[in-house]
Amino acid sequence: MTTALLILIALVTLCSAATAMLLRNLIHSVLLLIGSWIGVSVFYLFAGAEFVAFAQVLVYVGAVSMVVLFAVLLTRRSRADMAVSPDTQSRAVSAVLAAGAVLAVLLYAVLLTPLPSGISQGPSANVRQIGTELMGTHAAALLVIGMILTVATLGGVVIASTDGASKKEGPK
Amino acid sequence: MIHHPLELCLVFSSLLFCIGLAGALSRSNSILVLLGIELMLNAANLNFVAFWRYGPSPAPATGIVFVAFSVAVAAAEAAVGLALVISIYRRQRSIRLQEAVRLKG
Amino acid sequence: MKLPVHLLWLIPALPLLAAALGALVPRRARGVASSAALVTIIASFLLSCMALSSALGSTGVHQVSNFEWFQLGGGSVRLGWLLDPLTALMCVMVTFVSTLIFVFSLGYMKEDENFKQFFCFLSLFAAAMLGIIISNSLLLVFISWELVGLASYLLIGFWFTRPSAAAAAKKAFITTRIGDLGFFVGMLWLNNASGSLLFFDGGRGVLESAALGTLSSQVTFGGLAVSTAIGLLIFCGAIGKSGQFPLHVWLPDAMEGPTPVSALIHAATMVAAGVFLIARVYPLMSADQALAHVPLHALTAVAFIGAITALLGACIAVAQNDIKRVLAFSTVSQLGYMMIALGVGSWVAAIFHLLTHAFFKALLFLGAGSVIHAAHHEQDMRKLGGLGPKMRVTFLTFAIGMMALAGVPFLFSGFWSKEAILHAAYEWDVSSIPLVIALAAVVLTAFYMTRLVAEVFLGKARSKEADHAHENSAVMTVPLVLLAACSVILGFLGTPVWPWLQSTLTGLPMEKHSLLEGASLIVLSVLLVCSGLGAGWALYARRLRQSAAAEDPLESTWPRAFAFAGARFKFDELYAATVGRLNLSFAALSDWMDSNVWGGLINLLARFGETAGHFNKETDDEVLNTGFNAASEEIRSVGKLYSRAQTGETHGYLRIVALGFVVLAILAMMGGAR
Amino acid sequence: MSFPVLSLLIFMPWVGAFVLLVSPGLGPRAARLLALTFSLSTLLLAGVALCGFDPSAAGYQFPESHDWITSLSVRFRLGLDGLSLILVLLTGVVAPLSLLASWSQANNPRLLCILFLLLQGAALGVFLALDFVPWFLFWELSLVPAYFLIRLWGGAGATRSAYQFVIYTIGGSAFMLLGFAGISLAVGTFDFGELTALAANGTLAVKLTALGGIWPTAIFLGVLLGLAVKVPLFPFHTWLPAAYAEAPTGVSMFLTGVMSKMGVYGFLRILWPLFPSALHTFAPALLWLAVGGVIFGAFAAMRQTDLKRMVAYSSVNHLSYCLLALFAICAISRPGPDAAAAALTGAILQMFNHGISAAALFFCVGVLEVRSGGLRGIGDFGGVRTVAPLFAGLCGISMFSSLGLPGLNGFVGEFLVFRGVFGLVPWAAAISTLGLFATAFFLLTFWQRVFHGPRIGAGKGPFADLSAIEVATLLPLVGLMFLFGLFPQLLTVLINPLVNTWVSHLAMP
Amino acid sequence: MNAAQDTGETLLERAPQALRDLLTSHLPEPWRWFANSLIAIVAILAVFGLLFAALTLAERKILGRVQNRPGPNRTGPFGLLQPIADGIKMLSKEDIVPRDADHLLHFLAPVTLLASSILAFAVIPYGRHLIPVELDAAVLYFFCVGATTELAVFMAGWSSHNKYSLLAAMRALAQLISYELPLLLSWLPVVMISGTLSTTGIVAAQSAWRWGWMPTWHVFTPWGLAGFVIFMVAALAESNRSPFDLPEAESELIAGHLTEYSGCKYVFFFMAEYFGMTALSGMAVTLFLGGWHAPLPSLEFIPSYVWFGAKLITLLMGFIWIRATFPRLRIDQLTRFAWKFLVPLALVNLGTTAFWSLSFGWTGPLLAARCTVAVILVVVPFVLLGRRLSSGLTPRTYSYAP
Repeated sequence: MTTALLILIALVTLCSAATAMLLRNLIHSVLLLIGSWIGVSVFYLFAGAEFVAFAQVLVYVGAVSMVVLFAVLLTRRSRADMAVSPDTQSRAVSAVLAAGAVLAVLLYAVLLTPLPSGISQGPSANVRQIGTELMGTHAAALLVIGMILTVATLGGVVIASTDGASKKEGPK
Repeated sequence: MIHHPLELCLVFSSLLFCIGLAGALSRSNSILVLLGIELMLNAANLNFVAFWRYGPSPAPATGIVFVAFSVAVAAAEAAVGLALVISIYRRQRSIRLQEAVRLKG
Repeated sequence: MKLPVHLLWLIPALPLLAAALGALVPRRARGVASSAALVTIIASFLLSCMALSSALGSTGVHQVSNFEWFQLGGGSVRLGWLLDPLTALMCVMVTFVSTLIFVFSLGYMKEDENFKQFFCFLSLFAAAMLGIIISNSLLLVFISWELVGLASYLLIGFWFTRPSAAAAAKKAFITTRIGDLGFFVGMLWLNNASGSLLFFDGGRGVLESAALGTLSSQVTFGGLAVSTAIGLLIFCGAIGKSGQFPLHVWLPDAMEGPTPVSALIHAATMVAAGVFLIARVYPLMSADQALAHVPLHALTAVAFIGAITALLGACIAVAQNDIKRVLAFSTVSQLGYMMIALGVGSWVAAIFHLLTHAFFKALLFLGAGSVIHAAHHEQDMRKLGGLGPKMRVTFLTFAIGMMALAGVPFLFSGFWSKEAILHAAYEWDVSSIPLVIALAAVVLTAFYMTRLVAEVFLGKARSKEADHAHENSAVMTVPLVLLAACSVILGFLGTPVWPWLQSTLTGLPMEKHSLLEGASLIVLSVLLVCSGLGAGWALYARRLRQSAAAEDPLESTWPRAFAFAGARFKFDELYAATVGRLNLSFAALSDWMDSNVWGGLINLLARFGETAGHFNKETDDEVLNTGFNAASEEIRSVGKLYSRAQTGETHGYLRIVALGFVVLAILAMMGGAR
Repeated sequence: MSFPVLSLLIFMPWVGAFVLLVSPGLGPRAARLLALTFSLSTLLLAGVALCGFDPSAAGYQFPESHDWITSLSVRFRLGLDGLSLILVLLTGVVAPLSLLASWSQANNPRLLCILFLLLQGAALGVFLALDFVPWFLFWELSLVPAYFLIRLWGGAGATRSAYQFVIYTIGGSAFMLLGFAGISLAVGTFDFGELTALAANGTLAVKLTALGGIWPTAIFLGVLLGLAVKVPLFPFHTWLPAAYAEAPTGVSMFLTGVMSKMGVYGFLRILWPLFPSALHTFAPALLWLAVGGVIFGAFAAMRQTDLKRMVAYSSVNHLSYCLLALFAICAISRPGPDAAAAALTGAILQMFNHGISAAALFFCVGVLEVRSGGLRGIGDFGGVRTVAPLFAGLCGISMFSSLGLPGLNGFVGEFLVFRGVFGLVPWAAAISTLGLFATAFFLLTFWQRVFHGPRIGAGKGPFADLSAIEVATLLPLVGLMFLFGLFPQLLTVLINPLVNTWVSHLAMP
Repeated sequence: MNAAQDTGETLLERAPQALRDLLTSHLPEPWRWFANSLIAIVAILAVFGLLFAALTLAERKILGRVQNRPGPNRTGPFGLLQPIADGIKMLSKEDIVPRDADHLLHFLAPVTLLASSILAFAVIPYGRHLIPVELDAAVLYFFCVGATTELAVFMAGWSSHNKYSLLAAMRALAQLISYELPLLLSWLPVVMISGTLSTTGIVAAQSAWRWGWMPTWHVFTPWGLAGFVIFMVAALAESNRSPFDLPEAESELIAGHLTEYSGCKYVFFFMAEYFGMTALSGMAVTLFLGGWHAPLPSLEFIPSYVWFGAKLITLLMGFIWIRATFPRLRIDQLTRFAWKFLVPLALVNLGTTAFWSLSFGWTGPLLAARCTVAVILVVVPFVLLGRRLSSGLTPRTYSYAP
């Protein structure tokens, strides 16, 4: 039953992702993508990775989606413009071809690789363990991540701030 | 056909990845391209978790830790990427990726 | 009260202290500087008197106090103080005359803005001169000697804003330095030959018999004894400082300084230094007297130089129109006298004349200063005149000084000291030329001094300045009176009847002579003096000058000769044409060599290097680079091809990445299958 | 290992330079103060060394020795004897004052200070290193900051002068390096002490001869050339007037005060002990060159209208006295101990005294230059004494010190040099007195034209007397002139044992 | 559940458990789990639904009393039936949807919001044994659910197809994002000290008694107090309560992003706001106020859920009190307060906590030092930042049209 549920969730997730990629309305795309992110986090939950699941929702739904939505709203000229003009046929075809090729290769690899039979009683990592691991083995990486986040935040602010550009161009 | 949760996860993630890839390749809106890339990242994260949980030699918490890092990096990427998008938009009043071919402002 | 010799240094140290103080206090502290100078010079005078009393207590003994200046290798450089009657008398004279000149300066320099500096420099001058006098080392003499030069430089150039004063100061320093170089070499030689520079050092000093014996027995180039050579070199220094021919040219120019400075230079300090130096090293100078087969005795040279100078100075003085220049050339002439005395063997007579001359020349200069001050710095005697009634004290004292200088018999000190010199020259058996010249100079001296007095004080005023002149304040007249008194009294210290000075200086028992001994010479000289006075009177006093533009009687008679003498025999021009030009051309040569020969060589080398580099560059350009250029062109075209792929199209990149991944994965799988 | 005072001496200025380098936000005033502090450290540490110095010993004191390049047997050896101590003291005095003289330099003062401190450290290294390789490194390192100091802050022709200076000096040093390469090849050591010992017992000469051909002579001439250019020995002096004249005032002070002593130091420390016989062979010719330097230097100075060039030429003249003394000793096969001692002492004192008085003179010319907005021709001024009596007084004292007036420091050195040389080679001394005359002539001309007479040229305008900083720069130098002029014992006591040792070595062979 | 007997708990303490077990013990395993969950959901909805009703009434009454007016007093005795009347009115109103609106999103927005605020109740321990879902990362879950509210606000604003709604939604988002940071930072110290993200674990960490009578609630430590205050301020802003209620600002903005909502959907928003407020208060109680623990050992006989309820209601009353007291902030003051005051203070508070945790073993005089240092670390930044915040602020001058 769990597998069936999982497959269902997977299908929903994939559908919403695919639809999001196809839609013209960016806002809808984003909202659908949020759905698919939540779907992925459900997968995490099922895999016993509570922490990651919640973190995923917190980061993607709470933060990334907000940034994306802001970006969408800040970069549109009019409502009509938001419907992105249909892309050229050739690019779509080539994109699908490329993605299809990758998919073929991946699926080939996944399906033809002999997997360990039987479900191993996988580890259940509680938050404390993760914390210990993060602060112990991966302390350096954690620091680097912290640095990256700080720099990214500041960089984002600097890049997106209007001070420099407005002097040069001014509003149209 | 699918008789193992790992396989399920892997197929799911492959599909997700390819959807993201197809989106990133086909759409001209740079925000959507970024979102496609986010999807691909998610697919990769899913693989981490899947291998951590169902993989042959499960390590204590490495998979989760890596996902945590990956999520953090994804957030950073989104922030910087979208800031760039805004900046590009401000320069050429468009966020179509085909038009963003010049390095010089 | 006696001054022990090891405290002798106090005498120059006190004025030096005043000089240092004067240098450090601010400009407006006029009172501080002048009173310090006065107090210290008076204190030095008192100390000198104490030194004199202790020197008189032990005549004939050289009290010395030597000390180590600094260590040098294994040995050391030593200096010392020397106290003997010569030192003590000179000290007294210098400090006394200096005191009076200082006092006079208080009045004379009252309005000058650099009043403070003036006293500072005056003190330095006195200190340096005293340093020469008390030193027991030729090195210390040299040191003080140079300081005298410095002080004279500063004082002659005291009114430095006048270009002529600045030039005169430089001229004085440079000219005396030429002489000093001889002195310096002589000192080095002496040091090298005897191993010491101390005069008296318990038997090892250079003025003691052991060293003198060595020095006079060695022979150097030209067959000269070493002592002769050294003596002549040291005499070079004296020539420079004492204004002897041929280095006398600076002395008249030195009149550019304020008149008290001229008085100090001419009476007490600077020019006396040369005579004193020769008197001090007299044992060295006379060490070769015993040698019969030497080409030249040092003293002979001294005597002839002195004779030439005496005549030269007197001749030029006749034709001068500036009061101070007349006096300056009279000094040159009188210094020649002293040198004659030294040369003919009577250093005592020279010192006697030095002392008396110091007083009356100081008197004359201060008198001239008084006149100049009263006449608003008018120095041309053609424009003065008729000052006698207006400035009685000055006139009277000046007249006393004039008579002392002219050698008016019996009452005046100049007469006695000049007689002593004439006697010494008379008794010299080498040559009679110095005597003849000295006698000729006697006439000239009396003549030009009469001319001076008549022109300045008699008749009527010939300019507005002279008309408005009036007697100066007591601060200027009292020194005159005191000096006049001394000019009279001092002569009686060395009369043949009671030759106290001579015996004191030599340390020998007093040797009294009656006046009748050598009376013929006395009579002759008195006659000559009278003829000089008479000629002067006849030419200048009987027919007084009516206007400043009127021609001089001598000028109208011998215009060319008068002009030539008035131009000081064109010595300056001669030097400028010879020595000066040589100097400049040598400097030009040095400079030219530098920029063209040595620098040119280097530049040539550099040019060669440049050429080599250029050649190298050409080779590189033509040969090597062509190949590289071709190769890089290839690379660049390939790069252009490749750069076509860099479209900037993100999608394109992504696509290629995806395809690349597929290809890689397929490859990996094929590899895995195999 | 005791307190490494010598290493500290050398590296303290460099530490200062580093500190300045890493603090770019420093204001100019703070940078100058910091640099001055570090520059003064030399004086302080030299004082420490002076306190611990045993004036009765002749050998090296405070020795330090560290392995450096063992394969080439290069060691980082430092040591201090009387000669080094005097020069270190000189550096300690001149360097801060030079820095002070550059106080008003507004153009990038931080960089200026950095370069100054680098230069100071390198100069100290030259005076203290006892192994050729570090010595040579310091020697060459001193050129780099000097080049930039002249080039960046110098006058109109600074570029060319700086090039000439560096190329010329490096050219000379290249020969010296080759010479030492030859020595190393022959004996396998770079240590001055060992080399001196080898030279003293003749081994060095033997081993060099074993190289064969003209090599021994060539090696000697190479080393000689390197040092002669640096001193400079006539006729290798043509770089000097240009470089000194175009350098900014502070740098001129340092160049003439300290760097020119490096060459003489090299002569005394390296050439003389290592090549006694070769030097003896060449000494008569070299003596002529030294006399030429004395005479031509002085007379060429007379012709200069640029005051800085004039002072620079007077430096050529003064430094030639040092070499004159040395060559006179070498020219005589058995010099008298008194004369030799006088000559050597005189040469060392002359180094010190020239450092002080020439630095002061350069500073005075610099003051004139600043006041007149860059003019330094002799005809550009007149009557300055009227408006700036204090400046005139201090400058006059410096000038009289330079022309060797007794009572000031210049006289003692010159007197001793002449006394020694006269005892060794009388004609050289006699001819060289002409130099004394010419020096007096041109210095007095300078004084007369600039300070005396009516106010003309730049002296006419508003001409301020010395500022407090300028007085602070000049007054210590003038004070030292009086101090060492009246009490030369203060210096001679430091070098007497050394001089005695040298003299006794001279008497031996 | 078995442990309950060992500790000798009162009957009342176990009553909810017992009731539930009575209902579900006979069911087979998966169904029993399902039934248990269902019961919990129903209970929560019932309890908090009633609480919501009571709260609206209480708020209106209290505001009325504070503003010196009677408040609702027409419906039922003392106006007690007012909430019911309101409910009926709102539900029966017409649901107006703008023509150009994105209908789906317009509908989804209130639903999402309500759902997410209800979901937040899942992890709060209401009593000793009363916790709906026991999660290892419960606190994280709580806040990740809370993050969804932002999404709902955006959806509401955007889907209305009204530029004012959209602008208001953006403003609201800015506020929510700004205050999310201090909110998250303020509870991190608690996690650091208790070493767990589980709410039960956190409550357990506050169960001890110091000196036998003083509860070791986190709020009684310097960092805890600071954290609590920051948390409450941020919670005020997160739940759009006065004085941070400018997203809806009834009097100025016509309810902001809610302009185009009416009827049932509007009630949903309204409910979600109160639910969110309640949930945050509950979380505050859990994190800082010792959860369901009694304030004194002697009072432990009263059931734990009563204590929890009491604390919860106290905090809610505080919300209302604040609403009645403070005027509304301006948007720039609001964001400045978040970024320049709360965030730095929260960061410093993290440092304080680290110190507290490191100085754990200190005793005797060192303990006094520990407390002193911690207090200083809390107070000094507060004073400095506060001074900084208020410096240069002068009364605003308005220029009126002539």
